[in-house]
Amino acid sequence: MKAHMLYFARLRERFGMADEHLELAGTTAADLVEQLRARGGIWAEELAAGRTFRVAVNQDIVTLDAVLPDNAEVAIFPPVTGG
Amino acid sequence: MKAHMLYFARLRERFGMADEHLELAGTTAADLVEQLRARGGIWAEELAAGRTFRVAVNQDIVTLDAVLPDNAEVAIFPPVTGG
Amino acid sequence: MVQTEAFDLGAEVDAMRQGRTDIGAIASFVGLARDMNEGSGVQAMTLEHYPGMTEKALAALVDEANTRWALLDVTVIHRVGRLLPGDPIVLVAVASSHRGEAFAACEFIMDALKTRAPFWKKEETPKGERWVDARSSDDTAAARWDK
Amino acid sequence: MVQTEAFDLGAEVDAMRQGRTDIGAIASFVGLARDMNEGSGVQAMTLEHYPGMTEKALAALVDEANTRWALLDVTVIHRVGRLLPGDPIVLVAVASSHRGEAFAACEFIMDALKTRAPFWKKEETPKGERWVDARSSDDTAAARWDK
Repeated sequence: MKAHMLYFARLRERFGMADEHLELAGTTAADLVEQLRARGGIWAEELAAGRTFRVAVNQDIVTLDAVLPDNAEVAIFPPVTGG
Repeated sequence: MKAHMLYFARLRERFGMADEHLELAGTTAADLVEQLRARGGIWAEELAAGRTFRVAVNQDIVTLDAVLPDNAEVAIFPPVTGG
Repeated sequence: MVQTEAFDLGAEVDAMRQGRTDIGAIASFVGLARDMNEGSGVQAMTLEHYPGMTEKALAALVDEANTRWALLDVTVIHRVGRLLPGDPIVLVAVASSHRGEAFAACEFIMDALKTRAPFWKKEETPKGERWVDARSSDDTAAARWDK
Repeated sequence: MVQTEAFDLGAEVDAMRQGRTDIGAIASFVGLARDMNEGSGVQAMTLEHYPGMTEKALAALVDEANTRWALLDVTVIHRVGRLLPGDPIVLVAVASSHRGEAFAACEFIMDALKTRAPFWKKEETPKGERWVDARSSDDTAAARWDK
């Protein structure tokens, strides 16, 4: 299972990348977040359990129990502040 | 006690006049309305107890118990329908 | 505030924000003459008002809005005279730091104007002329703001 | 719907009403960049968004508004890129037969946009750059519309 990751705003800056391609170890959004946290450093810090971030799969916001389809576009970003 | 009467919209058309000068027989807005009703005909009809109309004294809406100052500008008109 | 000529929403709102950087929100409303009312076609309408009291009533509405909310600017324009379907009748624009106050004040002014400002509409329909009756829905809308 | 260029409120509203006579009410909102936020001066801001999802999210908001209220037309424009204090950021305009629906839908779209559309603001202040934090007041405003 592959995913195309996108990062926006503060998270894009902290992670030092706007996107990357990942081979997924698990099946849900929670598994994916755990996989990124396991990188340690800024990833563990920004995606820690107490931090607020949003996950969108194929451009729809999902909860962490969402199952990821193959080749999903998965975005992780801070709460939105437009308007 | 004198009053300068103004009539607007449907009432102006029904009464056949936009304004007139009156010598008041009483002291309140209710007395004034009674004085006009006593003319009979269209006046009695349009100002009958069940009909809805507004009275403004010197350009402020008042209730019928309002005491009229001398030389007041007194307007009688239907409920407003602007905007 | 009361005029026979058309108004320009864009120009009015631009005038509000020109040269200032403290406005975060401008809520505005334009009321237009419709071709249909209470089931019959409207070919034109004529707006009558009470000169003098109109200005006083509109100024009182704006004062009350300024008391209830923190506003930076308010514009109210109401047309009178003969108007055709599609013509703009009334404009209310409210500037504030925050959107909640701008929206609330703009809607309050429109609701209060409908019941407190001395304007009357006469419609021309295929069956002849008729004065528009006040709507109980307007009283209900205005009463929402009573505390 | 998403653009870097400025928009023209007057032109957008005129385009809505042009050639039609069934619109009775147009409620509109313009959000502007302020020179002050959370107590410090803002010299400029940059708006980032998620291309693709933004358009999808805005279209979903408009669809939801059309389901909830009887609307005749809706326009939503959101700018991205670098903006200065006083610059317009977002425009929402809603046309309906009646004003209550136009106001409600316009405010709903703004409230929902603030929490559901993927835009992020970064401010330039005398102390450096900072990403704007989401406001709990925006969540509260958006939650008003939940049934």
